[in-house]
Amino acid sequence: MYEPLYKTLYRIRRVEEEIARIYPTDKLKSPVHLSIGQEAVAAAMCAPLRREDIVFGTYRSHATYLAKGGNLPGMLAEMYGKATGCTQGKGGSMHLIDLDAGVMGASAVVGTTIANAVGYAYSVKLRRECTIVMSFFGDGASEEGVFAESLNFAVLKKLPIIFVCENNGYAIHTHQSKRQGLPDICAKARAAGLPAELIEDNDILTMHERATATINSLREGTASGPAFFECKTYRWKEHVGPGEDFKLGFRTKTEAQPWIEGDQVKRVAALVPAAARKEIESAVEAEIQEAIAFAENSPFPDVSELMTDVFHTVSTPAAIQKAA
Amino acid sequence: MYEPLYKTLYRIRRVEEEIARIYPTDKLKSPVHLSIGQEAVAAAMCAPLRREDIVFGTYRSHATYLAKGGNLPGMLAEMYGKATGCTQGKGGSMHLIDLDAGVMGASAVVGTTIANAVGYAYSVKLRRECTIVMSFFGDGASEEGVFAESLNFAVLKKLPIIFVCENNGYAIHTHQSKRQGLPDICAKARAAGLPAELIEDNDILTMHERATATINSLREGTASGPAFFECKTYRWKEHVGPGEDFKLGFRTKTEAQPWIEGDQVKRVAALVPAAARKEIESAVEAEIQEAIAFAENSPFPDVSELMTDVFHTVSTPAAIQKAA
Amino acid sequence: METTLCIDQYTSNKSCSIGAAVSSAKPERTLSYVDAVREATDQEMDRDSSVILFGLDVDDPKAIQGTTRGLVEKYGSERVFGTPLSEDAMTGVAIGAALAGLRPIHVHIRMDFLMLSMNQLVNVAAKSSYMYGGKVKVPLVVRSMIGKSWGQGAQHSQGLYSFFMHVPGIKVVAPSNPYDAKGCLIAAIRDDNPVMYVEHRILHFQKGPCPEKLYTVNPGKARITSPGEDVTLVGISYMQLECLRAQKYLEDVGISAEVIDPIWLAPLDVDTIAESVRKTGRLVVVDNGWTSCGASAEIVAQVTERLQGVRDIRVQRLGFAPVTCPTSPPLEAEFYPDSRRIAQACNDLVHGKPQNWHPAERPELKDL
Amino acid sequence: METTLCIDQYTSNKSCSIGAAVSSAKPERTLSYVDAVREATDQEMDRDSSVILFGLDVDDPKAIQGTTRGLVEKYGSERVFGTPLSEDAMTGVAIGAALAGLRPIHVHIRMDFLMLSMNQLVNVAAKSSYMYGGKVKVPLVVRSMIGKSWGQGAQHSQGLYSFFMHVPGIKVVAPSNPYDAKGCLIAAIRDDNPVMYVEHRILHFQKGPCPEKLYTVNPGKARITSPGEDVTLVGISYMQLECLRAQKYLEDVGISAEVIDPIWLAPLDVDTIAESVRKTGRLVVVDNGWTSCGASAEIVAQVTERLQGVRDIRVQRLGFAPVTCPTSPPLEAEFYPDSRRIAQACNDLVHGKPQNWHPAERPELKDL
Ligand SMILES: Cc1ncc(C[n+]2csc(CCOP(=O)(O)OP(=O)(O)O)c2C)c(N)n1
Ligand SMILES: Cc1ncc(C[n+]2csc(CCOP(=O)(O)OP(=O)(O)O)c2C)c(N)n1
Ligand SMILES: [Mg+2]
Ligand SMILES: [Mg+2]
Repeated sequence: MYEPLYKTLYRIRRVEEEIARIYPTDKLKSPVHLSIGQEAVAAAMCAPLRREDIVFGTYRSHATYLAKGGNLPGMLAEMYGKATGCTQGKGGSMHLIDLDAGVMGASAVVGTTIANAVGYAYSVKLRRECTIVMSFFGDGASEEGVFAESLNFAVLKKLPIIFVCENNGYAIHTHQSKRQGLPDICAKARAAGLPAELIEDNDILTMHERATATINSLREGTASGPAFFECKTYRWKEHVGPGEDFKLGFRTKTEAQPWIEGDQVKRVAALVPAAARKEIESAVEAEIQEAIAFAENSPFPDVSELMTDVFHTVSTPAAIQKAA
Repeated sequence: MYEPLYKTLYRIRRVEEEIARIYPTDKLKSPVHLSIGQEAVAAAMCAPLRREDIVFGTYRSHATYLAKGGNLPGMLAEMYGKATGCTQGKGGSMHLIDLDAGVMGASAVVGTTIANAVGYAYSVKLRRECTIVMSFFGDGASEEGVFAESLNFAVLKKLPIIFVCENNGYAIHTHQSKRQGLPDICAKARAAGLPAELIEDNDILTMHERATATINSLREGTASGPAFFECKTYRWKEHVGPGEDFKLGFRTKTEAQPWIEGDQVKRVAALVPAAARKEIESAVEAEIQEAIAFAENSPFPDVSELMTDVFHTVSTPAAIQKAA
Repeated sequence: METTLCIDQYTSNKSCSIGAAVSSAKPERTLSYVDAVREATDQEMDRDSSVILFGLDVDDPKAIQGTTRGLVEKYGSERVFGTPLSEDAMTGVAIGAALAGLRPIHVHIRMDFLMLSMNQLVNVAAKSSYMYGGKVKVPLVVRSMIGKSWGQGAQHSQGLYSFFMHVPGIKVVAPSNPYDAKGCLIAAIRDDNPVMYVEHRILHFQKGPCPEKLYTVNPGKARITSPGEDVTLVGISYMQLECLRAQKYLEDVGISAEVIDPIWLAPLDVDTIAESVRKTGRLVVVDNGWTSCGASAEIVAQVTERLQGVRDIRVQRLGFAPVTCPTSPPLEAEFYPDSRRIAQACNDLVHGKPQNWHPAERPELKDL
Repeated sequence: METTLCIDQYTSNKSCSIGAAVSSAKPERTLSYVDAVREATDQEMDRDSSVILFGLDVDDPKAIQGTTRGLVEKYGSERVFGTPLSEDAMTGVAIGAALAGLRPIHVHIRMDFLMLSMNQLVNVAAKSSYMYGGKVKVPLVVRSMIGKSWGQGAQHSQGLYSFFMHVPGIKVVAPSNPYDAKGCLIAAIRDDNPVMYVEHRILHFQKGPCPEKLYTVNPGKARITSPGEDVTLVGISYMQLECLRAQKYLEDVGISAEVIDPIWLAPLDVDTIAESVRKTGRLVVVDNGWTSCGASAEIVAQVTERLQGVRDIRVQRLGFAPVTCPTSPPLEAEFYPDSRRIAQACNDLVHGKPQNWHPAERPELKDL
């Protein structure tokens, strides 16, 4: 179990470190919202999911995308604005999607995908599919009205969805306590009627164990309806961009210290036998260098692409064949 | 104490009965959302308020408007679409306002005035005024995102506002249990950080006592910040219009029975000495007939009025005189 | 049941009346707009199990003016359901369900309430196909109703469809009769893109020919509802009715108006309108909304662009008065364009200067 | 401090440059757009204690590109504060505070996020004065920023001001230089009605003359920013800059363009634009948004209505491509109008047919 977790963690961390390294070269054509320091949440929560399960994310979705098995070359090529990107250079870094991996997309407007995930879960339930939907969002998103509205509907219809609040304590530079009268997101979930669990310390093993239990009970039908996790974590880098932001003075390096010491990548690394670790690491490094090369060598989209994809052609076979 | 309460209750009940009586004559030029059966909430909650205190209501605001001391001829003339109406025939029955009485208006879009009331309370606090703001809304309004957002901000800024949810169990024809996964509105208020009280039985005396206590502690400063009341009550008439709606089959007369038997108008009447009661009743009847006559004899607005009031003239003296 | 897809037979033949068009299809059947909407929904839900219907009060006794009557009984409460008062999230839910392959119809009893759904509609529904490089589609239909009169007032009377004409990625349709109500709704449900389907509560009570079979009135085709020579009269949504009445008034002064119903506002059939104006030299657009940055502005601008250098034309826009909708009857009457004022405007335009003609009301036109 | 109200001295004198206008006011001072916005806010908050400033992150280290820098320190956290992520309620809060007599400035780092505020803006702010019979006023300023380039993409790039031009009861202004940024913001703050104040992030870095004293650039007055004879070039928001550059390119082919900045989009100064087109006979409107039902449609429609029968004119609209904004550089470059493509369009219009002129880039115009 440690090995796959470590592979996910290491892969996310290294991909983002590479992105941070390349960023200043102006080769990346997108803003980047790094999740360095927060990888454990996505890694733990997505591990028990199957490929056909669905996740919805945010502009800070590199971790979610990769943890769910999203295609790396497509992700990097997208950041380079290339035609081979996961949205062919149309969406950029804030709208990563990989349908084959069950990554249903991400939004740059905070909170929007929470409702979209609930709608997807409604379809799953209506069609009696065994898919599980997972919605990732931040602490700030819980302040948007759509959060309360979405939770209420998910409970009302007992939908197979797990809400995961990645609480890194900040919305850009503003601490949760400056934004929330009662800074207790689980309390709001419970008031909506959800079972809610707070995981305080970014502990990947606890998160993994709790996620596994919840997902299993949903699969086995011993639980029906939504569940809620609030996972406290910490963003090491600035809100957007490759650097740090401690110099801005809104938070201190001291505050960050315990989180950095508790780095889950290091922790899980220590639990993996050296040989296996080496193997994982060199495989990941190779994959990353390949993906970067792919992105750099890919062409930009042709300008004719500007006008495509606004609309799909009227009525698909899919819709018609259902007739009679 | 019973006498003023009775006067308020009787006045509201009779005004709305008259509206229901006149409605079929086509003289009223507005939809009417009657609160017959729900008068006790507005009567009890507004009684401890002062004239300079502020209430915000909804399209179902006859009771709130009258309980806060709103001008009756202006209200009826408005429903007749007359130039002497409280908005000169521009707003109609769903946008009653009387600034002299601290009635700051009402909206036909569910939930909107909750945020407006919070904003007003922000101004009160910023200016160190002793005004108290009261926001009235229904159980359905609590499902709108703006409800959660507004409560959070009111708690965050410790605003002098009292939220009053008039829970009549229905949004038009749909029961609360069909709309709310966990039909507990107080729980949502508490999760936002508000002290919340549920008053189950439409008991005007309990409501009055609790409202008085809360308002006093706000005035005396022993409490700071918002408070929340969920007052269960019952709508006797159809959602909009003068008739009943039991024949529609979404609710039964049996369900209504206990509420009708517990009629607070009758109840408080019995607590008032016969002579005093007679006096109140005949005074109210006279006032109503006068107001109806006023409305009927008032002129319609001149068509030239169509183009006025879209904008106020740029920069008022008020704004300028504050200079230097 | 009949499931052959049949394309509106006569948007091609632009100048024939709906009656004529349908009479080809055996004994002509008359239906109300409400029943046409209901039947289209019913037939599509029956044909395609991925179609679901929801929105505030769709399953209540009033059944959205009757347009959803009986559907919860027939298709069950999983495919037909009322919702909490949560327009923002429910729009997001509709989009998510569409992403999963369902074809949701989300109903709003008032178009005004769509202002709560703007974020999901403008930032998500309209953009998903493009910003995901065509990887996903959002086959969503949003039905909303415009109110009028009886003190509806400021917040229950708006026709805000121009917002959706502004944003790429959304289609907009505003059928004005039962035939189009059914054909456009079927087309909207089968469309793989978000479609704003705009109804007008006064149109709900209109009756008209409407075939029982399934057929589509497809995006991007306007209809000449009454041919003429002197002036082109474009009437949107309910204003189409007032324009047809105005056309009758104009006959009294010997003016022949060509009345056009754009039906679909996005994509907009400028060809048909411009072709008509090229013939008549005069364009009057009557909208059921405000003119500033409205549908009438777009139509006037496009026709002007098309015909500049081709023919010198005269144009005029009519719409809501540039104020908030009042409730008092005399003010409200002045707020809306009506057939007689439309006729006057056309008459003045044709004569090139204000005429002193104020047609007396012809009550018989009410049933038009 | 200086508190005399001084009205923009030269919207009356339409053809003089801002430099000239300001030089009258002692040694000319240069300020960035960001600092102009900051100074206007500071001076008005100092002058009028009822002015408050809030919105997501207005009090954070980045201080909304610097436009709110230092204000929380100077006026305290009751008059200057960041908010929860709750655009809908916070807009309602702003309206409620305005009803109570405050003059809130509500800031949004992206105009796209205003879609969450539409219900309060369209259904409450715009309507309160009218639907309450003039009994209340809503002196509210909503500042929002349009993004561009560097992969901003679908949801961080929209200029949606035409929505607010459509709805009566709201004013809209989109200043394109530091002088107007300050004067319009002061006018907006002092206005007793809701004003949408639209900024463009690229304009934020523009420097230009800007007097230290308080002055207003009032609603309903456009400015001729560069006089000309052959074609009238109206540039909105950031596109004003591209139009001024296009005007230079056009000089190379001997075409004299009269460039106009509408400044205020509602109320719109059609007089100035129509007067110019009456002279030039040609109108090109370049918008920083989509054309369909956009500001450019309204301007073209109004000018056409004004000049029909007066002069036969030629019109053209340029704006965002009718697609969602892409992130890949080559696609994004194609998405926006730019000075050279604007110049080409004008050249073609003047010659009445497509010319084969593609001006080579003139880098020095960057600093224009
Ligand atoms: C509706 C909306 N409002 C504001 C913004 C600007 N914004 C971008 S990220 C962000 C902070 C979000 O915080 P959180 O939800 O905690 O996510 P995090 O960035 O911490 O992962 C804000 C306010 C936005 N993108 N969308
Ligand atoms: C935003 C919005 N959505 C829907 C409606 C239609 N509508 C009018 S009243 C109502 C029910 C409101 O119920 P509640 O808040 O409980 O108030 P009540 O009518 O019971 O007093 C609805 C859904 C509306 N006016 N506004
Ligand atoms: Mg956060
Ligand atoms: Mg209710």
